[in-house]
Amino acid sequence: MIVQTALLIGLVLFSVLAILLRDLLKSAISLAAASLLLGIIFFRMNAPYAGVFEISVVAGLITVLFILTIALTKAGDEVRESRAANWVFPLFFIAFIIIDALVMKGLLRKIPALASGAETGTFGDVLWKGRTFDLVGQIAVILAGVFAVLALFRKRDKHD
Amino acid sequence: MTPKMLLLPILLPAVLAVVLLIIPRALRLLRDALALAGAAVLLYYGFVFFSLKDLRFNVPWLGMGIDFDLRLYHFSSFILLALAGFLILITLYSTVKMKDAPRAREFFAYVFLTAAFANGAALANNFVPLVFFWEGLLVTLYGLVTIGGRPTSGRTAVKALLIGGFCDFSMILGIGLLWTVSGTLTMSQVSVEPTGLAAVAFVLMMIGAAGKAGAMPFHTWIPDAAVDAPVTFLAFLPAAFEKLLGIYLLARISLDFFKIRPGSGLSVLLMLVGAVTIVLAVLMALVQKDFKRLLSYHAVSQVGYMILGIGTAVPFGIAGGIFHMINHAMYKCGLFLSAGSVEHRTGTTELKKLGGLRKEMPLTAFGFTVCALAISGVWPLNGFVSKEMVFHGALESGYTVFAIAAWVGAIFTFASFLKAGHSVFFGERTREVPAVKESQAAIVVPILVLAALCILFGVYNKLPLTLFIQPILEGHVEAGAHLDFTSHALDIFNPVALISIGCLVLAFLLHRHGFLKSGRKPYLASEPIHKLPVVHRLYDLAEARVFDPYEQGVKVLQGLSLVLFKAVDRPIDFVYEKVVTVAGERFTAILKKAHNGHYANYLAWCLAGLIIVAGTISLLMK
Amino acid sequence: MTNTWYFYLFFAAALVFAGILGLLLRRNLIKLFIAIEVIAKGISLLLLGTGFVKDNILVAQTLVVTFIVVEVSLVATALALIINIYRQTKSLDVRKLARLKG
Amino acid sequence: MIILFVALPLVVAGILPLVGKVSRRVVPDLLANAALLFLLVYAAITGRHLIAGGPVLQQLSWFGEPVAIRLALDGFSLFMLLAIAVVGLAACLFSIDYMEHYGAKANYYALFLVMVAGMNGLVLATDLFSVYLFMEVAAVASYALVAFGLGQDELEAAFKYLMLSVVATAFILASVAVIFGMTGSLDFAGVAKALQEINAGAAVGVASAFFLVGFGLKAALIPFHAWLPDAHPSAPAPISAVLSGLLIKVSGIYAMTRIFLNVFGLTPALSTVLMSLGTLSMVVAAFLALGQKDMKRMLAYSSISQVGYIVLGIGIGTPLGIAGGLFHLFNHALAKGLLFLTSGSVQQSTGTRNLDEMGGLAKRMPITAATNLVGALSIAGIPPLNGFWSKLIIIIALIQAGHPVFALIAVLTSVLTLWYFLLMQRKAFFGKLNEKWAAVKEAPFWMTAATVLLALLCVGIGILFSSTVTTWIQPAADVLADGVHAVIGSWGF
Repeated sequence: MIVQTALLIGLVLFSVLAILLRDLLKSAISLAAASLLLGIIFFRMNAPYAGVFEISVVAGLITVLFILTIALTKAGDEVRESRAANWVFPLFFIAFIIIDALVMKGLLRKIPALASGAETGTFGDVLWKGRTFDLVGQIAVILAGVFAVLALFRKRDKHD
Repeated sequence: MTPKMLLLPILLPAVLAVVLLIIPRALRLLRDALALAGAAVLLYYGFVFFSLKDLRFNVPWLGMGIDFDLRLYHFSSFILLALAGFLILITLYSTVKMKDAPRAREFFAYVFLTAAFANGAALANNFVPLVFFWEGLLVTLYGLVTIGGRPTSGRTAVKALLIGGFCDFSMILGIGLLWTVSGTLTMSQVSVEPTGLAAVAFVLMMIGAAGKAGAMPFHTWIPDAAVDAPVTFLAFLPAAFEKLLGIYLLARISLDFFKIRPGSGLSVLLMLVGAVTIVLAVLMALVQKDFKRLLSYHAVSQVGYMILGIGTAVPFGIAGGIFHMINHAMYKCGLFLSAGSVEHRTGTTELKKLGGLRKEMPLTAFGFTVCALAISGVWPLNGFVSKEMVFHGALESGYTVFAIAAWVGAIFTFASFLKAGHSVFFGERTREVPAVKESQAAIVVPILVLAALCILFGVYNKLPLTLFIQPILEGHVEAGAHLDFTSHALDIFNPVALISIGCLVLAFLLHRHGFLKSGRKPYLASEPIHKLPVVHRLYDLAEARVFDPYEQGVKVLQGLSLVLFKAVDRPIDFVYEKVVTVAGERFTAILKKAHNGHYANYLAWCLAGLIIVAGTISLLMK
Repeated sequence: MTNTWYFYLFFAAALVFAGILGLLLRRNLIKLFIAIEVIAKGISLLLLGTGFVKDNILVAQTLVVTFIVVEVSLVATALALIINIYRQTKSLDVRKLARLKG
Repeated sequence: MIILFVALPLVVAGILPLVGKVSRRVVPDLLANAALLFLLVYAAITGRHLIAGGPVLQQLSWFGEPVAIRLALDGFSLFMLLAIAVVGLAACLFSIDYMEHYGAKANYYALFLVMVAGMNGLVLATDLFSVYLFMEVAAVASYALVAFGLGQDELEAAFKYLMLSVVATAFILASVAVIFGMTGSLDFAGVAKALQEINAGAAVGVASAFFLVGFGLKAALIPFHAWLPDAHPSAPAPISAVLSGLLIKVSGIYAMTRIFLNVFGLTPALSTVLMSLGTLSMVVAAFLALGQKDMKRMLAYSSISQVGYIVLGIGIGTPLGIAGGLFHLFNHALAKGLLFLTSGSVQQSTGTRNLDEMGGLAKRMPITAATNLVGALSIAGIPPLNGFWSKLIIIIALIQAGHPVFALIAVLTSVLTLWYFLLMQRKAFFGKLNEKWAAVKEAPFWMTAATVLLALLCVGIGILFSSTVTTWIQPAADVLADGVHAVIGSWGF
């Protein structure tokens, strides 16, 4: 439990860092670090597939995409971030953490929930026998993404 | 005769409208022949239906009590017959008058579509079909006004549509309330006491009906349309069809749906609307210098008599109001048509430019004279009879003040028609207009037919009163009550009639006085009346109210008269055109400024929305 | 067992809130999207944490995997948009993206 | 085979880019339109037989072995499928001519079909997570389609749309996770049953609030609407038509209605919040529309306003109110689709969307002007067009349910609606012909054909509205009016 808590705190810290850091590259890398931690958390929760996906796809592929974008847009001048963010962010964030903690403590045992029976079978069984429709959705969303990227990077031969 | 035949008065003109729209310009004769034949068939069936009197066609439509329900009974058959009669006259007239109009095809199509909707509205026995047909009339109204083709026609059409739309929506709201009160949508089953919510429903529905008939304050588009729309349209919709339908519905509202008692608050409200409409509109009419605009204000003013008559809630007054409705449709239609005839030959309707046309256009002049005398209430024409009945009714209701208002209206009505007739047909021939001929038969015949009807209905008033009016009121009065309206309708030797005749004499003297004072210029005859000590303020503001927006060179009134002016007629228009617009624009400008294009701003709205929604839900759940 | 649900809920809420604050305060387009990614992390933690404490880990796992696939699609589309915007305006400032208003 | 509604557009979308290499125009045109036409025929003809005996829950099998694709078809979803197919087909026909100058037609159609597949999938889905997933499918495709012109405005609009939308879906998914944690299941029937067993007022309240924000943003209810007036005008005209006509309704209103009415059950609190939000959107957006100079932006604000009507109608929760809301949804899909298409015709012919620059176009583009008038009058609620009936039903329902104030506001707003549409019609089509447009010609064949198709439907449904209501709307409304029991009871759990 302590390890899990430490990992979660690390996840939040790296995520906050990713938002707060000025340099884009550094914040992309700290986002990747956060993903890595999340992947480890998933492993520890007996969710190896989700962990693998999180580490390989999110920490890997998405970070690469971010870095690629940062490289492609590097020539532009730096965006002047507002200075207010530097103190507004921690202030509000800490305030929210406190509220969050109080609410969660207050909510304890207030929400009724049905006890669920333990699951049987493997990840594969659940995926194929339980949630096949999601696979159709996944195919569709991948198609959508591919076509979107193709459309956005097409040669604009006739328009404009 | 199967109940299905009731669909004929609706379907035939609707189909004919489409056919007329399709027939190309080159086949004009075929179009005219078809239109006349269609109107003739409708008239024939009008008589057939009138003799039948009792027919019901009912098919389930939407469930929940919303049926497609048509009912023919004495009142609706009377309206149906009248509509058909006017339709054929207007059609005949239009074959000549609208011959060269650029959008003649559309005009004919709209006319027949209007007839279809109007017949449907008269026959409907369920509120939902009624609203359907009623709203359809709005569309054709819009189309007909735009046919005028003048630069301002579009604007006037939108104005008519907005005002009409407002009235109709308030009627729908009223119907909704009435439905909740009575629990049924079938018109023949509704009968409630006008208290509480039902009173609100009554007022809302009254707005719808009176608005369709063109009562104040929903009239401002009619004088505008007099300038912007073809004169045939004026004779067709504001003079005939809309009056018939509006007053028909108003009569049904106050007779059938709600039990209005004499002397009750709602009755006084109706009488007040009627009296105000009579006096204010006739004042506007008196100072007009354009023939069509003058007539159009009378079209508003005369509605006042009908509403006043129905508002008295005594049988005699109601009968007078309904009788006035049919009389008014006849003579006002005739007047508009004769104005159109003059316009047709001389190309103008400005009183100043016209004069002495009686020699060149004797038939038109004759028709006009009869109709003008009828509208002024001269013995023994029909206007005299129905106005007498309204006077009697108003006196019987105990509110003498409304009778006095009606008499005041009668004075000025006659004065303004003396002025109009004197300016156009009598007096000296002006040089602005070259020599002209009498109009073609197709134009003159409808005018003469209407004039003849005016005489007929006046002299033999027993005929319409017993045939048309009496059956409507049967069953609405206590058993055994006096239902003979013919007894003293033509009797000039009773105090009421003597007062009326006194009014006419007064009007004549006023006209003569003004005529002489203005240097024998009849179109200026109404001017000296301004100087009358009692009403001259009112006249000043009336004059300014009319001329200010449309003609230049009128002095701006100041002080009190300005305030009064602002409290009368244009301000109502102002509310429609300016206050709503400006307030709306301000509000819109603020809202537009809020949409400044910044992402963080938009996201903040969403989050604020989340907090409010979550807060509201948790609050409401407790 | 249910107590730990709130434990995960707490961290997930913290992540989502951090992301939203970032969205409100940051101006660089890429930074904004990183904030979106932080929100996405919070959501996947919430999904899996819920499944874990409720003994529905396998279902939760499939949901998270699907969610990650969706995320990849979204990231690709969004970054393609950002690159296109940069090519047109030579800027990554979200405040300059305010031509459409009113 | 209900799965065809999702699978067919996906398969066609998948092969389109390959075909596009061979034939750049004709074959993609044919394939895409044929696919949509098939869906329309399938929905209109076969659909009714499928649900003749009540809602169907179809379990697919793969080589004889059952796989876990469960699709549910009932009155409500069939109704939505029909609406999607009709408006989708019209927009697709319109694209044949309109999308010529954008290039990359095959790619465009592929995105279009993926969006249709996403919407169909959402409509047929039986569990909360699938709703989210297919919402994202349609959304990702729509981001790219909004930006399809690749101009600066298009990109800006698409970016803001994406960023707001992602936040919305995050809230939806968070809510799904909480519900999952409470009930241990995700499908509608299971959740509905479990929620009835446990007493979880507060938590469901919070979940509803999250859903409301998420779906409200998708449906562009005020104050979650700010992306719509940017995104819808920027998209190519047929896409605007689909976005305004369908996407906001499917991923916003359909999902919201299904979950609130069939899964959570409409509590009085929710009903009040829905009606208030609907009224707010209706009024505020009508004023905003009044102040617009850009034709498409005016239409976009009008969409928000009309969505307000729909939500107001459904929020009443009475059978009549729901029927009115759904009928208005259908009518608005037709009419607003039509209006966006005609605005596309105008834009293509004149090159401008600014109403002040137009004028008198009716003389040059009579068919476009006439169809535009039909659409405008239909939405403004002029009889005998379809929009009149649905508004009338909503107003009657409001009065019946004892909300006369809401009814009054709805009536007044419809006057406002008429006002801005007449303003648009007058500025664009009536009046004197601006000399600039002396050489303008009527839009090409397929563009006019698509608008005429929708205009005829508007008129036809207006006249035959009673049969439309009884065959299509009433079954849909019945499902919703039955509330939670419809899902638990008849889907066989």
